[in-house]
Order: sequence, then C-alpha cells, then structure tokens
Amino acid sequence: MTASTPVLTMTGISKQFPGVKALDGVDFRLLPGEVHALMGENGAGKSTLIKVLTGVHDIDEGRIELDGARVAFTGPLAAQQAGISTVYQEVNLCTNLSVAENIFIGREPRDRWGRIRWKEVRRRAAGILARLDLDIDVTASLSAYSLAVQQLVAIARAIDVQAKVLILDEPTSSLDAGEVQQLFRVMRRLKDDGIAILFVSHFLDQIYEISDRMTILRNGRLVGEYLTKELPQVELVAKMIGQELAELERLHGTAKVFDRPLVEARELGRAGAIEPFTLTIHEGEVVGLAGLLGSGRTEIARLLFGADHASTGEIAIGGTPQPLRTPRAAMSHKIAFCSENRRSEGLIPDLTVRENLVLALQAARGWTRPLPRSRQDELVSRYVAALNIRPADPDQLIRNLSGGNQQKVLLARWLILEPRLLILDEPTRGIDVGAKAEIQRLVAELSGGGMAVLFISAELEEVLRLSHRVAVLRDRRLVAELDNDDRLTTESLMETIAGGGHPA
Amino acid sequence: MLVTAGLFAAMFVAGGVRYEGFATGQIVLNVFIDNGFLLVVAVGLTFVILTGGIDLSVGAVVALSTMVSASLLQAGWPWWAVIALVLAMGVVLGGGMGAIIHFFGIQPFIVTLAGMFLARGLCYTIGTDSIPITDPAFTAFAQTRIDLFADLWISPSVLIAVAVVLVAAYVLHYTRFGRAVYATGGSEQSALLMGLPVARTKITVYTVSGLCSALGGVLLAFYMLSGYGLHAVGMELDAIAAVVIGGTLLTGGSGYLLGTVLGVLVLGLIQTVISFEGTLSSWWTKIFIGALLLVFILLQRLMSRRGA
Amino acid sequence: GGGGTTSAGTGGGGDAITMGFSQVGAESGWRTANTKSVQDSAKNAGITLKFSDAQQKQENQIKAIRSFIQQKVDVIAFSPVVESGWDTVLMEAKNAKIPVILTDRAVDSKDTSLYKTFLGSDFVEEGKKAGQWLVQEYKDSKDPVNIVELQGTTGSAPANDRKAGFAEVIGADPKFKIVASQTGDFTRAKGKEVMEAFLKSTPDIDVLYAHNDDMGLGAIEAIEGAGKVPGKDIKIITVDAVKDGMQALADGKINFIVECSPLLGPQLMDLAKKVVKGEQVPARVVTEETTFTQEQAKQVLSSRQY
Amino acid sequence: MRRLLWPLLALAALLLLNVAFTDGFLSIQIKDGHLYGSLIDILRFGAPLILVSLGMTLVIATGGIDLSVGSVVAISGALACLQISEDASVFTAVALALGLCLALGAWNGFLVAGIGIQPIIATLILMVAGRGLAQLITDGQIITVNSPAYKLIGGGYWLTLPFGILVVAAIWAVTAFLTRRLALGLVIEAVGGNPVASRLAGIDARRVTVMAYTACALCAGIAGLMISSNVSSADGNNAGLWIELDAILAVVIGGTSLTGGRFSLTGTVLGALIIQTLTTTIYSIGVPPETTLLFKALVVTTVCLLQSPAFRAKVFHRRPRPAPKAAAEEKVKVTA
Ligand SMILES: Nc1ncnc2c1ncn2[C@@H]1O[C@H](COP(=O)(O)OP(=O)(O)OP(=O)(O)O)[C@@H](O)[C@H]1O
Ligand SMILES: Nc1ncnc2c1ncn2[C@@H]1O[C@H](COP(=O)(O)OP(=O)(O)OP(=O)(O)O)[C@@H](O)[C@H]1O
Ligand SMILES: [Mg+2]
Ligand SMILES: [Mg+2]
Repeated sequence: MTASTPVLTMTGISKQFPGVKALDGVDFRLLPGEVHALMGENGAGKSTLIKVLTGVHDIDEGRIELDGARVAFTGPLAAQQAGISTVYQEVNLCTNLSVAENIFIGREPRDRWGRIRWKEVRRRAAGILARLDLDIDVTASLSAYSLAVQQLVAIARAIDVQAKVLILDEPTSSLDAGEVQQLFRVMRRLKDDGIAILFVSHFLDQIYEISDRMTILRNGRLVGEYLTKELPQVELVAKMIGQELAELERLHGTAKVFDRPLVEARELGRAGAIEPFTLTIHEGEVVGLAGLLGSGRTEIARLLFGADHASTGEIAIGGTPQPLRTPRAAMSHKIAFCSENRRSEGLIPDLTVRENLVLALQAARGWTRPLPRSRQDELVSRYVAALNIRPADPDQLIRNLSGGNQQKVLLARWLILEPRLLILDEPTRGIDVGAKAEIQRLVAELSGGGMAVLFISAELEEVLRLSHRVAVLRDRRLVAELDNDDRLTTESLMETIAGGGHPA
Repeated sequence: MLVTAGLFAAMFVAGGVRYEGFATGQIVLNVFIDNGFLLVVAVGLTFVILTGGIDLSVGAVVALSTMVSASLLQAGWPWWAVIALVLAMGVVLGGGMGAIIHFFGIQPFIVTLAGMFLARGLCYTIGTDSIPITDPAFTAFAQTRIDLFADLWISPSVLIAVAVVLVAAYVLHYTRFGRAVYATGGSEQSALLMGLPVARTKITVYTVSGLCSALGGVLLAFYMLSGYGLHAVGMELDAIAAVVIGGTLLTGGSGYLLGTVLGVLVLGLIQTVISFEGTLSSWWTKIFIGALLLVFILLQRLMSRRGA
Repeated sequence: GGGGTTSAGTGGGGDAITMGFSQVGAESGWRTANTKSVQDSAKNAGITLKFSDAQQKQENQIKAIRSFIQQKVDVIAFSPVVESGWDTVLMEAKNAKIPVILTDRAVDSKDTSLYKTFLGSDFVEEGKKAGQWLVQEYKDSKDPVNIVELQGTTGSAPANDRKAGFAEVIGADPKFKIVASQTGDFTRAKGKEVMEAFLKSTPDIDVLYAHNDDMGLGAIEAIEGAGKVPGKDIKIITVDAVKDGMQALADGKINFIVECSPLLGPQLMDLAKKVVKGEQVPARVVTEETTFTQEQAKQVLSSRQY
Repeated sequence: MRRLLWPLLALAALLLLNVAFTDGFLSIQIKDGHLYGSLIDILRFGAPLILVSLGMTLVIATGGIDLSVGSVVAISGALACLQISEDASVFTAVALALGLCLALGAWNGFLVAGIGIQPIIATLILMVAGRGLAQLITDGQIITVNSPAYKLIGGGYWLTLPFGILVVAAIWAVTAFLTRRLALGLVIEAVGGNPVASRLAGIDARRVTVMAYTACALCAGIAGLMISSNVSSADGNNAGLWIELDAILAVVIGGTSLTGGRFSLTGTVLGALIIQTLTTTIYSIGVPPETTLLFKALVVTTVCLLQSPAFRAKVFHRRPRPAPKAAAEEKVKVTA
C-alpha cells in the first residue's frame, strides 16, 4: 500500500488567521484505498487543513497537488467537481429542505429538459440511507430530525458522490455505536474501491478500528505521519497533547445512597415525542441516559428544562410541583441545560468568547444587574484555563474558534451558573481526549459537591464512567433504571438498550 | 398556504355578503387585471426574498421602465425594440446590484436602496413630466379585452402575469437553480459548503428580480399608457408585503410562489373592499387598510398555529 | 350579495344622482380642504357621493374609476394624479355611458370626448401671476434680483407648471436670476430646512418664490432665525392662500399670494347635475381665483373658510 | 473602533466637499445668543433622524425592523399640537403624545414577539394605519401652534446650543448607559444573533423585543415632537414621511447588520450625520432636484463600497499578498 502514489499531497501549507497561525508548514498526503486519520487536539488545525484543501479558505503558503497536478480550488463546488467529496465538521445542510433534497441538491437527476425528477430523487435517497441503515421519511423536512440523523444525512450525501477523495470531519460525534459500525462498513467498501478517505475523530477506538495511517498535528504544526498499527494509543495521545494522559477509570465513588430528591418527573410526557415517564434525580447524583439514536433522550432533557411544553404529568422540585413553562423558569430553580446542538441552540456566533460564556449567568441576574467586569474576567480566565480553551483570548469571536473549543465555552456557560441540576446533552461532542477527561473530572467534582447531573452521551463508556444510575430509553419510552455497580458493563447496557437483556 | 387561501375565500364571501355586486367572477378577474404588474414584480421579489435578500429597487425600476418606454416610443422607436431594451435594462440593473451585493459583501438593503435612488434619479433626468404613450401597439395591447365565458373578461397583461407565475413556479420547483435558491436562503454557508453555486444563484435572483420589475414596468405602461417618474412610488413595500403575506419568510428559505399570488390577491381585494366601502375619508381609508391587513395576518397566524 | 354582471348600460335612472369621486390623496392641507369642499357640497346638493382616496397612486385611481363603473354611478369626477395615461379607463367609462368630469388637474388625452369638462385651476397661470407681480414690483429697479425657488414635489404637476409659468414671465428680463432652486416637497419642515441651507450658501437673496404657502411659512422661520426680516429683507411670493399663509401675508411676512382655491365643490356639483341631465357644459371651467396683496389679505382674512 | 473609521472618513469627505463649495461652511458664529452656522444646522436638522435611528438600531439588533416610525413621528407631533391648540399645557401635551407612542411601540412589540408576525409586516400595519391616525388627529389639516415652550423642543436654544441636540445627546447617553454599562446590549445582541440559543440561555427574548420596539417608538415620538416644534405646526400628512428608510440606512451605514446581532450606537449616529450632511450638501452645492437622487445613489454606493473590506481588498491591494489579514477577514465574512 505504501508503494502506491498519493492521490493528494499538500506541502508546506500555512494559514494565518487574525491573531492565530492555524497552520504552519504542514505536509500531508493521502494514498488511494486508505483511511487516513487526521489527529490533533481541539484547535490543532484539522478542520482548517480540510478547509484550505477544499478552497473554503485561501492558503497563504504551500502547494496542493491532486493526482500530481497543482490545484487551487475556488470553493467546495470546484473541489467537488475535481472529485473531492467532503463532510465538514458542523453539520452543514439546509434544514429547510427535505431529507432527499439535502442528499441530492446540486446534482439532482434530471430529465432531458432539465426538469428535476422528484420521484427518482426520493427513491434514490431512500436507497442511500438504507445503506446507512436509516429508515426515515425522506420527504420530511430535515429540521424534523435530530442532529444525529442530520449527521447521517450529511454522510449519505458525501458517499453518494463519485469521488476519488472522501473527507469526513468528525462525522461520528453524535452517532452511537450501531451507526458508527454501519458507517465503517460503508467506508471499508469505499476503501476497497480505491477511494482515499480522510477521517477525523476524537474517539480513539474508532481511529484504531478504521484507520490505516494517521497524521498528527499539534498547534498548527505537523508532528508526524504514522502507520496506525505501529503507534500505540498512549503514544498517540502523548504526541497529540505533548504529554502523557493519566489512566481513565470510573469517576464516581462507590455506591452512595441518595435520599434527597431534587427533581422528580411524574408521568411526564409529550405527545409524539416521549411517552410519560417517571424519573427522580437526587442531590449529588449523576444520572446517565442511554438509548439509541432517536430514543428520546434529548426530549427528556428538554422537558426537564422547560424548553418544550409537557402534555402530561408534572415536575416537582424539592417536593413541590412546579410548572416549568420556559427555560427561564427552569433556570430560576437553578436547572441548567447544555444542548447537543451547539450551532443552532448554543452559540451566538457574532459575540465574543467572554460574552458567550457569561450569557446564561447574566440572563439569570437580569440585564439591570450587569456582571462586574472583574468577576467576568475571573470566571473567564478560570474556565479558559480549566478547559484549556484555545486561543485563550476572551475577546475573540466565538465563531472563529474550532468546534471543540466552542463546545468547551458552552459547557463553561452552564458550569459557572453553579446549578442544582445540570443537564448535559452530549457535552463532550467533538472534544479531544485530554479535555474530555478534564470535563468528566469536573462533572464528578461538582456532583460530589451536591449538584445533580443528568448526563446524556452516545458514548456508553462515558456514561458508565460518570453515572451513579443509568436510565435506559427505547423507542421514546423509559424502559429501565439501572444502578451503576460493578456488574453493569457496556455490553449489558447495550443489551438492555437493544431490548434483549434484562436488568441485572 | 391553505390557511391563506381559505382566508382569501372567506374575505371574498364576506365582501359578497356586505356589498352588492361584489361576489362576482369579474371582481376577482379585476383584481388580476389591476394588479398584473404587481404580481409580476412580486414574483421576481419572491426569488430574492427566498435567498434571504431584499430588493427595494423594484418600484423605481418599474417607474424607470415606464419612463424609458414612453420616451423611446415618443422618439419613434418600434414597440418591440422598446420592450426588448427595457427588459435588457432591467437585467443589467438587477445583475449589477446582485454582483455588488455578492462580490463586495454589502448588505442587499443598501445596495438596492441605492439602486432605487439611481432608477428614480434616471427617471427625472429623462423628464419630470409624465409622457403619454400613443403607440398603436401599446394602445391596442392596453385596450384589448379577452372575453372568457359569461361576460367575464381579462386583459392580455393578466395572461402575461399568469405565464410569468407558471414559469417561475416551474423554475423554483423543478430546476436546480430554483432549489439552489431555497438552499441559499436556508443557510448560505451550508449551501456554499455543499458545493452549490451560491455566487451565481445570488446574482441570478437579483437579475430575475430586475427582469421582472422591468416586465412589470412594461405591463404598467400598458395599464397606464404613460411614463412617469412618480409611478409606482412605494410599490416595493406592496410587493414585499404581498410576498410576506403569502407566507414567505423574510429570512429566506421558506415560501411558495402560490403564496405570493395569494398575497397580491389579498392586497388587491383589500383595495376592492375599500372602493366598495365607498365613502371612507382619506384617513379612514388608511386605517381601514391597516385594520384589514391586521385581521388577515392575525387570523392567518392564529389558524396556522392551531394547525401546527 | 350578488348583483348582475352586465357591464354596459346607463346609470341607474333614479332621481338621486350618485357621483363617484376619486381624490388624489390627502397629501396636504390644501387637498384636505378640497376633499371637504366636495363632500360638503355634495351633501348640500343632495348628491350621493362615493369617495375614494387614491393615496397618490394613479393605479389606485384607475382601479377606483373601474369600480365606479362597476357600481354604475351616474357621474364620475376625479382629480388626476398625473396627466397621462387615462385613455383606457376613460374609454371604459365612455362605453358604459358614464360622464366624466375632471377636477383640479387636466389630462393630456387627445380625444377630448372622453370627458365632459375640466374644472380647475391653471397651475401655469398661477406661476405666471406670481412672475407678473414680481416684474411689476421691480419694474423701477435696475439691479439684478436674486431669486430662490422652493419647488414642490419633484415631478408633480403643480411643481412643474408653477415653475414653468414663473420662469416664462421672469425670463423676459435678464435682471431676474434664479440663484438657487430646490424641492421642499410642499412641506413646512422641508421648506425651513432648505431655506436654512440657501441662506448660508447663497448671499444676497432678494426674493423667495415658494410653490405653496407651507414651504413659504417654513422658510419664514428660517429667515427669522438668520436674523433677517421676511417680507422686507427678502420678499416672499407663494401660491395657495391657505389661512396660515393669509395670516402671514396680513402680518407682512409674505408679500404676495396667488390663490389656488380648493373650494371646487359647489361648482363641481352644478356641473355634475347638468352633465347628468345631458345639458351642454363648457369644456373648460376655470375656478374663480384671484391674487392677494398684503392689504387685500387684511380685508378678507376674517372671511376665509380654510 | 476600527470599523467606525470609514463612516468617519465619509463624513469628513462630505464636509470637505461642502467647504470647497461654500465659503465659511465651517464657521460658527453667535447670533442672538445662540450658535449659528451650517454645522449647527446639520446637527439641528439631523437631530430627529439621529433619534429615530437610535431607536431603530435597537430594533434591528434584535433581528427586526420597524417601518412604522414615520407614522409614529406624525402621530406624536399631531397629538401634541392638537392638545396645545386646545389649551392644554405643553407638559400634558408632550406626556400624552409620548404615552401614546409608548403604547404604539408596545403594540408593535406585541405583534412581533407575542403573536409572532414577521416584523416587516407587523410594523407595516402601523405604518399604514398610523398615517391615517395622524391625519385623523389633525383632520388632515396643518395644526399651527403658538407656544414658545413647545417651540423650545425642536427649534429653541438652551445654553446657546440647540435644545434638540441636547435632547439627542441625553438620549444617546441613556441608551449607551443601558446597553453598554448595564447588560441590555448583550441581551439584545444575543436575541438578534441567535434567538433559539438565547431562549435556552434563559433570556426572556419576548420582553427584550417588546422593549426594543417600545424604545424605538418612544424615540420616534420625541423626534416627532422635535419636527413639529421646529416649524410650530403638525402636519399629519407629511411629517416623518420616508424617515424609516433614512433611519434604516443610517443604521446600516453605521455598521449594524440588518440580520440582527452586533450593533453600534456611535456608528448609527455617524450614519445619520452622514445622511443629514448629504442632504445639506445637496441644498448648498445646488444639485438640481432632478439629479438629487442620482447624487444620493452615488454617495451611498461610494460610502458602502469603501466600508466593504472585500472592495478595499480588491481595489487597493491588487494582490492580497501584502495584506493577508484583510483578505482572510473578508473571506470569512463572505462565507459566513
Ligand atoms: N475563521 C477563523 N478566524 C480566526 N481563527 C480561526 C478561524 N477558523 C479557525 N480559526 C482558528 O484556527 C485554529 C485551528 O482551528 P481548527 O478548526 O482547524 O481546529 P480543529 O483541529 O479542527 O479543532 P476541533 O477538534 O476542535 O475541531 C483554532 O485556533 C481556531 O481558533
Ligand atoms: N432513527 C430515527 N428514525 C425516525 N426518527 C428519528 C430517528 N432519530 C431521531 N428521530 C427524530 O428525531 C427526534 C429527536 O429525537 P431525540 O433527539 O429525542 O433523540 P435522542 O434520544 O436524543 O437521540 P439523538 O440525540 O442521538 O438523536 C425524534 O423525535 C424523532 O422524530
Ligand atoms: Mg475541527
Ligand atoms: Mg439527542
């Protein structure tokens, strides 16, 4: 495989953003028929490398060769036409269009007169999604589906293109194990067809499972190119973050007894979204939610936060029923919710890191009581350091941060509220291994201090590592509540989720 | 959309109950006859608004078209050459604005506002008086009545407007350009990253709007048989209102052409109601228009919310 | 509801006359007085008035006339927004055998059979009257006379005509020079604003000619603000003769006003009755209008209706 | 404040143009105990526009737009003058007028935030009906009032300065305080930048929106008082006609995006001053009325082109190489 000539080579690529050198003389090559992982911490420059390659940004220095010929794309359209198909990091689809259209827009099958053949579009869209094991109504608007489904649709769009090079920038950040396996199957098939695949992910297991070779970036510089099988995981992490990472273990202490209920959902439900469920979260307890894509985890979180209106049941806080009709009401009871969809439900792109970070705290205080500047500075610098947010410039616009760093800012927004119940929906989406451990440690620490946490993650290991108790959802129904003792493993949890096994 | 159509029908029936001679087929046709040019302009504007942009220059371009037509016809040009030139002028103006908007990243509001100043200014440099149109072809076109069944009739402008609507609806729903319009409006950044020709789409929609405005101007010239710099003052607001009443979001990405047609009809019907009401004083006319608009929008909003 | 759909046929032959009146809009006090005059005299004359406000849009006016035809009124009267472009709809009225009377402004149709008569002022004539007074006033002076002009809304018929009539008369003598001319949109606020700028950019203004009283009144404030005396340091001619204007004239702040009367109502109703009866009427009826000097203003001030 | 550089330059250029055409354009004298001169005129006549634009900035920052300001201007002036002409005290008249404006603003806000009607249509309703209301109040006539106290608001002087300018300065200061010293600015920008996210962050977007529209109508109301006081009369038909376009233009020239989010009050004031200077320029250099609009189109386009980083990059640096920063910034803007 090493012998074959690269389909793509990038040499000496540099890219300067105002105040940040995002790429500094990076070399990169991609061979046909390989899955090549691009590794690095949040803000290392992975997405930027992909964007300069596909012409979203101009490069300052360096050259790009595709099939031996120098290229400089004017934009994604040109790159696509040259055979590079890309899924960018954030889901970049048009949620106002139907699922089928999102897959085919720009290259819809047409008849002789240039008229789009809608039937054909729908039929083929359903076919492609079936390859990813997704059976949804392709005529529905994309906005009706969760982020995970949107991510799959974006992937479907990319893999359908007849391409030489397929680029996937964190395609699996919202997917659970089943979908990831399905994606990998498709990737392997494409690889066998001789397509070169560039893959970015912060899940090391996935990297080791699928990739043949990896290139590591650190702070916009090239660390090196390695064969995956020759680089042990510890070394990879060390190369990425420049230091060794402590072993991860279960973070919660040994079985505690929680007897002070904080939030109780009683027969709470929302027609069409989640069947009525009853769930109690105690002070200092971390409750994990596990379930498959679309099983209703996000719905539970939104109901508890008052983001959606419940159609049945009630919520009691400290024993008294409270109507949580708006997020504001929930916040007044010190409930916080970090949404899974950072782009549409989290970021205010035109505001700075500082403003985004203090937003919720400021909203809770009301605009007439501004947060003193000194307090802002203190909070911001504390969390920038704690979560390793880079660049560490609080006055940078948040839209200019890398995806992972944006996520950290949003997390910090809720952590500084010091809520009594913190609802985290996929909080570690797109966050690198180092920061992820840091976040998990922080959550454990806060819960140790009495804060209740509702933790949602597609990564079961993470759920297990943190939670005291795991609630399992299937088909929008709460089916089990399991204590997280030594007998609970990812396998047994998986079984419960799939509906096979029974709680131990 | 259904709600809008239903409300339109309800309004028509209510008018029929209230005013004698209201609920006739010809009243609906008259709404078309009297608003053919507005319809064409609104169709063009729908493209722009669907991409999330706005075009304030439409009214001025309409006026300029009537002015150019009238003055060229007066100078003895043949009618077909005049029409061709006017349409070309619309394309150039629209395309120019689109190019500035796209390449220099200036907000559409300002660029098209400057375009509005420019077009009106050009009108006045041609002349401040109104110029009558006496060209036989234009006159014939203006006075032709196409008889339908049972005493009903329409003007040729209505046919042109309907044709424009049909073509535009086809383009929006069955061509790649049309779909790119929706995608660009949904999220310009996503559309770009999905590899859609955003630049071309954006420039084209303004070109389409310019073309439609010019065509609307020609229809207005038929309707009025005159060219005048003060024609169609404030028409951009009418057109925007029609598009938005039709359910298109000003932020782009959502809406249908049929909605725009309904929007124009609603505005026209309000006008008709006003004229049937008969004796409203000038200010009550305005208040009444506002109130009808309010009632319509409120019902539309509440009913579609209930439905959702 | 539901009436017949026949489009042709003579107007309802009942005894009460129904008149459809399409007004330009309500853009000025003058216009409102005009509307009121028409409405009041219709009531007095026992004529049922269908009134429609076109909000300054010709297309609305055309629609209104169409709707009058549809409603089979006995006579249609309207003040055209613009001169051109009425042939089609007037033809429809003619086909429906509904007589049409123009008020206030003329139309430029070649086919004069489309309307029965035109009742209104002559804007060109008004401009000429203003010019004639000026020529008279300065007939003994040899020095150049610097004039600034506050025009009405750009492109509107009164602005065009009052400008042209005035220019025609003073053009005969080279000592009259229009040193600055700008639109004040017929409003006081704009009149004041433009005059302020004139006062600074143009030294030695002798005369101000404003296309209506309101702009003149605004300008007076500007002139006073600049420490000059309106009517003395700068002579002021305006058109319209609304009450505030007449007051200023009587106070000596304006020197001369050309009347442009909005009170067409009674004359219009007379004409309408005749036209409906089928009597012959003159093709052009000029409203009874005059001009006012400061002395005349003092005398008539108390009897002004608006 | 680098982004205010270009509007400032444009303003300076316009003033220079005037200096070239009119002698003593920049001179300011004291006449009758108050300041007198072209620059003072620009401020004085610009005061209502600045006010309306300030209010409009807040509305636009929430992602909305307010077309009804012109009508509110007319209504406020009309009501105040009507009251005064019926022998009410100036204070009552002003209070009543502004009270009505507050109600109208709240109404706009209610339609937008409460019912969820698109702002342009919601405010179009008041734009149309409000003009009728103003005419109803004045009975379509011009109400002339003769009250020295009322005259002060828009036409008077205080401490040699035009009173209107002082009012504007005060309101600007208050708005700046509320938005920048207190956290109102952050909250408004968040609502305009991403309404969904702000709701989830616990911001009461509805209340903020209603407040913005109310403030906007209040500003328009005060501007209406100024305009009518300046000429001692209320003109329900023409007062504030098309001022919404000028105000929106001022906001946009000042660097605030019509899509909402970030706003700059100083930029807006500059924008309004540019527009007023442009108007004055047209009068004083004698642009004939027929070409006024062409001149306006030219100036507006030039100002905007100069402000556009993309344009500057393309024209001033033939190759973006010497200034990669500017080029990069521009690219991001265009794609985002
Ligand atoms: N448009 C921009 N303007 C300014 N700086 C930017 C811009 N885009 C990216 N950067 C900066 O470039 C650096 C690299 O970002 P990039 O998005 O490539 O990181 P990444 O490796 O993809 O990280 P992640 O794993 O979090 O996605 C970051 O420091 C980021 O702040
Ligand atoms: N596989 C699917 N098939 C059909 N609809 C789905 C599917 N996945 C998600 N949806 C839709 O998305 C909505 C949101 O689901 P929700 O966000 O509650 O899921 P979740 O458990 O949070 O899973 P995830 O966040 O991983 O998508 C659901 O109400 C459903 O309409
Ligand atoms: Mg990235
Ligand atoms: Mg979810």
